[in-house]
Amino acid sequence: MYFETWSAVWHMEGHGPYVWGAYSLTALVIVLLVLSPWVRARELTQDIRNEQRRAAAASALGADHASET
Amino acid sequence: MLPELGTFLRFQLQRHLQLALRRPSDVVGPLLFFLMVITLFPIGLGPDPKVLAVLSPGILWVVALLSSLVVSGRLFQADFEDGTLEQMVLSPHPLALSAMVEVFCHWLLSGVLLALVSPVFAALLNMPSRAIPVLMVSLLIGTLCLSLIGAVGAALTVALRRGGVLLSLLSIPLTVPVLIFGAAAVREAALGYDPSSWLALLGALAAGGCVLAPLAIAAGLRISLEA
Amino acid sequence: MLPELGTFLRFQLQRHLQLALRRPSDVVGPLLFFLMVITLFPIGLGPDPKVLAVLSPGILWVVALLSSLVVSGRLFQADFEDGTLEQMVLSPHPLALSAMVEVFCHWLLSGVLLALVSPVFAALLNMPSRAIPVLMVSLLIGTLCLSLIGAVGAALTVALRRGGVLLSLLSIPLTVPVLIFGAAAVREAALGYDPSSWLALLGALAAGGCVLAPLAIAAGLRISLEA
Amino acid sequence: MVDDLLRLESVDLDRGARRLLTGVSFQVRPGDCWQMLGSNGSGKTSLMRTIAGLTRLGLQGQRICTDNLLYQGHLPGLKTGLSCRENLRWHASGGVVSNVEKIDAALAHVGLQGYEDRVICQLSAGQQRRVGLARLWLSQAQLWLLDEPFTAIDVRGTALLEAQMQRHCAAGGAVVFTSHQPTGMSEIKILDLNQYAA
Amino acid sequence: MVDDLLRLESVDLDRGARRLLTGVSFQVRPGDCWQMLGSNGSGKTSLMRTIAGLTRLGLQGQRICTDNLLYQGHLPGLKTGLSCRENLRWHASGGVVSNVEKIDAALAHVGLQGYEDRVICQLSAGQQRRVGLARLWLSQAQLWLLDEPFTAIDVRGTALLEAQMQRHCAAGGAVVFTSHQPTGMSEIKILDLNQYAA
Amino acid sequence: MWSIVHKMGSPPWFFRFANGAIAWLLPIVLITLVVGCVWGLLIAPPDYRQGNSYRIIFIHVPAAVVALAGYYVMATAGLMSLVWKIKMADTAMRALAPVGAALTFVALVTGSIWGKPTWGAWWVWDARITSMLILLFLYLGVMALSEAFDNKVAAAKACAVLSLVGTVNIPIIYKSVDWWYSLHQPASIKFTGESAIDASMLYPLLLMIVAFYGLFALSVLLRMRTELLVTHRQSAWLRSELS
Ligand code: HEM
Ligand SMILES: Nc1ncnc2c1ncn2[C@@H]1O[C@H](COP(=O)(O)OP(=O)(O)OP(=O)(O)O)[C@@H](O)[C@H]1O
Ligand SMILES: Nc1ncnc2c1ncn2[C@@H]1O[C@H](COP(=O)(O)OP(=O)(O)OP(=O)(O)O)[C@@H](O)[C@H]1O
Ligand SMILES: [Mg+2]
Ligand SMILES: [Mg+2]
Repeated sequence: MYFETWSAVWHMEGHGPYVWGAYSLTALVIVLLVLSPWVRARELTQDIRNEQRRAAAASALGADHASET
Repeated sequence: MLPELGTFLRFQLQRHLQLALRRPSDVVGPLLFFLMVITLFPIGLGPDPKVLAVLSPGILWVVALLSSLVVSGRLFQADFEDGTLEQMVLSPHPLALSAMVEVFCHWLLSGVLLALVSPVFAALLNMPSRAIPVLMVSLLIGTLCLSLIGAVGAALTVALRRGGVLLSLLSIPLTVPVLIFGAAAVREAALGYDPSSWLALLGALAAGGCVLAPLAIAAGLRISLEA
Repeated sequence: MLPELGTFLRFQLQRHLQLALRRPSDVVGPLLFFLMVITLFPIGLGPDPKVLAVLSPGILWVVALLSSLVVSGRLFQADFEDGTLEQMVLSPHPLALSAMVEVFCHWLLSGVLLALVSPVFAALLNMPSRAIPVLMVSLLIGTLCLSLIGAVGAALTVALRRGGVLLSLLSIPLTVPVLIFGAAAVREAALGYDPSSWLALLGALAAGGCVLAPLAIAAGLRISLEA
Repeated sequence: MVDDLLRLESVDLDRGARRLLTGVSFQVRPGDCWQMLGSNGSGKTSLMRTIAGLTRLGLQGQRICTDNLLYQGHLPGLKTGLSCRENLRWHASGGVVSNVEKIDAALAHVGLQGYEDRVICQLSAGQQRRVGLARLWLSQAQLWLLDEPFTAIDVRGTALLEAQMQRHCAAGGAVVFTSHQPTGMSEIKILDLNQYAA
Repeated sequence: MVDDLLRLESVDLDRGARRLLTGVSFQVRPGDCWQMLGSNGSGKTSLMRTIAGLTRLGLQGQRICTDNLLYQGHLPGLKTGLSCRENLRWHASGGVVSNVEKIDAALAHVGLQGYEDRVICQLSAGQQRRVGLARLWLSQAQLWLLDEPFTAIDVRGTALLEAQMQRHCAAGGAVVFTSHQPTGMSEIKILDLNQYAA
Repeated sequence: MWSIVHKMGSPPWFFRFANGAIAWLLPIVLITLVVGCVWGLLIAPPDYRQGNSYRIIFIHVPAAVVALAGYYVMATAGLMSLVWKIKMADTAMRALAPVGAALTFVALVTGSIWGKPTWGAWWVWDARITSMLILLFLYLGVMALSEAFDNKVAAAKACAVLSLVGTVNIPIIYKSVDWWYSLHQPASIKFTGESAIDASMLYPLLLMIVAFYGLFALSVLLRMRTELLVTHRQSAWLRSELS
């Protein structure tokens, strides 16, 4: 490791805010880029599975029961 | 007499904003457009920050004028072509009012938006930061004047196929004072002088316009329909 | 195979010119607009002739670009709305050709006209007279490129309800090289250097555009009709 | 005596230097349903727009007309980018109605149930005309001026419209409409403009 | 054997996710005159535009169609700022005819003699439609696709158009048209799209 | 070769492929990103002229490189969708534009943050920077166009045409911006152009470039998979795939 102390890592000889600002912004974009489709896909899969389960339950219980729900 | 006038105006406003803002990109679009047009100037004029700083009041005002006039020229075109104008004339509410709602929406979506984001553009062009509040105020008032002038021209020309030249000849000179006052206010502020007299002149123009333009617009629309 | 192609193209050309010349405001309007915007710069920058002379190539080119884009955005709008586009697609003649006639007319009435009157604007901005022929040539070639680019954007957005802003978003980035080459040619000429390499680049752009743009325009128009 | 909603007395109508109609006289009383006939270009639209006060063509003679009217002409008066409901809401706000239920009911009357949120440009030609005509179920106007209301409307739709027009007349309103087709309405009064051609 | 000008074999038509029509089959031979029927929004215009190749809606099944066709839809295809003659000249140049006499003759056929130099926007609604339909007297196309050709046309004009359509069929052409009104033409074949609604 | 292309064009096959690829890519990307960042931020020595602010290079350059490459990938997808009518290419194009735009945005923002300590200004109109801004506009244009159409098929075709036109123009745009004001106007600011970059900095940079390519592929695949879930919601293969 190049730096002696953690505060030096933070400070980076005065360039700390720039470097850490740039890295954190990038991290934010990366997280959004990966997370947003991930979450959406999970919601969708969950949705489709639920629908399937409902359909399966309905067919298992018989048509007249399903029509009540 | 017309208890439902408020409802009518609210729906009129809502309808115009809905029409303009169907999608989120409709709000971002005009801002991106301004950004792109601003980008063209350094590309055309060269990247020297000092030159850009001097030019920035003029550049920002040209862009404001361009976007305002280009859009307001066709302000009533769609209404004329699809028959909405007929219905506006026949409605029990005063034509001047419903037309003004349209002008107001146009101003909200072009002028006010531009004024609000203008600090970003000012920074891109290295404009001194002390001029930025003045820039915003001058754009806010000035674009209202431009919208009113453009609307008068649009109302008179909406049904015309010939003679449009005459009317653009008439309405273009009307916009020149707006540009002179607006750019001068920002330039003065950038140089550290007091811009308030220029702003006052702009304000007077806007106030006069708000009183007189509705009458001219309504008259123009009626004439256009009867042609 | 299509012996009447020549006749068709002639009528197509004639029709467009007639249509445009019926409404002289469409022809004179952009020029007037151009003039107004040009006169704004001395107002915005202060009338120092030396500053203006240095900046004039950039100013003229940026304004030319904007006015060309503004007009070309509605290139196919009327045809789409009144059903002419349908008939163009169904006609035995290639769509790319008949659309190109339209682009060509647009260029004749906006670009060529602008190039012809540009010496007046150059004089207003104190541009050195040795640069004026180069200005005219560069505008002549450059506006053809701009019309082609604008037409591609117009073809893609013609069926969209709020095509106006979108069109600029699509086409402005593509016009950057034209602006750079055009402004550079005039600037070089104003400084007394040889602008021919820049003009050659512009010419190459125009030639490439004339070959490729028709395909993109025809594809865009078909897509728009199907939407 | 009931007041006339509309009265023309030996009216002449000019378009520029050309005289279109001479000596037209007719009066519309509450309960009347008038069909204007006339070949293409005979001046039906011109006369109707003049009655509505939209155009001030060279008109000689006396014209008295109520202000409380609804005009639906060749142009739809609809924003193609807005939905059916949004369009009608604006039209209705000119009158009194503005709550969504009445608007949806009007759309259902013209057979557009389920289309309330569809934007106009995604409707067929006849469906677009129907949206405009849904105003007949919303309007409080006494005199309706309808220029070719049956254009692009199918057989069932035509019957619906005719029934609504007759209901309006029965309720003390009046209708003046143009159509080239004979209609299935009873007690209709005919104004043949070809008679008055100049 | 005479070749079919148009043949659809169990065609399905979709608009986006929505199926409009299923299993449409019909063939148009030279001499045929087909009237498409169907309530508003049943898919007449969509089918006709797909036949003409203007839209590529989700179409399953076989479609064979001649290239030599004339399509006149809901939109007029006229420039309102140009005169009748100028407009038709451009349309005709797509085919072969381009001399002024033939164009003036076509305008006379649709009852617009004397209006040749009038700009379109100064014509009545029906007169404007007539200018568009004057193409029927100029076209060399074998298959005519006409979407509601009788809109805004008066009784005499309708008879004129029907006669021209029958003349075209007798000469070995074919016509497919839509109309909500029954026509006075003999030997007409009916395609009722309501049957094929999905 | 053709069979592979056609297999990739089939949604069920692609869905399975995307699932597998995402499962592999996610850990790889995470590890390379973390290792690269730690190496670049903590281990690598500072630049002798710029000091520690140069550490931004480890995200700035990879983002810029991948953003540029992304446009060509998008145009290739456009070509495939227009010429060979491959359905998945449509989906790919709509997924590529936002990812490319995000990376371009990262390159722009990190660059302008880097500019403040180095040049003393957030923004200068340098050739590289200007052309990157134009690239952002191109991406945003494709995104806006695809959003503006109601009809998804037409949207994909329109975007394909636009991105092909854009590809023809990209080299021209880059060349022209490079020549911009280069002849007689002294360019006020130049990049430190020397490629003789020390190995201690080069290795983490290369690692980060790999990581960003992986990230690009990962987020595009994620978006395409989500799109498939939306568009093929009713289809039998998707239901059997999920159960
Ligand atoms: C908004 C500002 C900036 C933008 C848009 C930008 C954009 C770019 C681009 C497009 C590249 C090319 C990547 C490639 O080779 O494919 C790049 C590389 C690079 N940039 Fe930036 N940059 C910006 C600011 C800076 C600053 C302030 C510095 C440092 C002083 C810098 C240093 C570098 C270096 C060292 C490279 C890699 C060397 C090379 O390939 O030539 N950049 N940048
Ligand atoms: N652009 C569009 N986008 C989406 N749906 C549409 C579009 N145009 C029409 N539709 C729908 O497709 C269906 C068929 O429309 P089409 O225009 O083919 O009907 P049509 O039979 O011609 O009706 P009409 O008699 O009213 O002319 C309608 O239900 C309509 O709502
Ligand atoms: N804007 C105009 N300028 C000049 N003349 C016009 C204009 N509009 C219509 N005309 C002429 O006035 C006459 C009457 O037109 P009008 O539109 O009133 O006819 P109409 O009876 O409604 O016909 P249609 O059945 O075709 O709708 C026509 O001969 C037409 O040519
Ligand atoms: Mg009429
Ligand atoms: Mg139809």
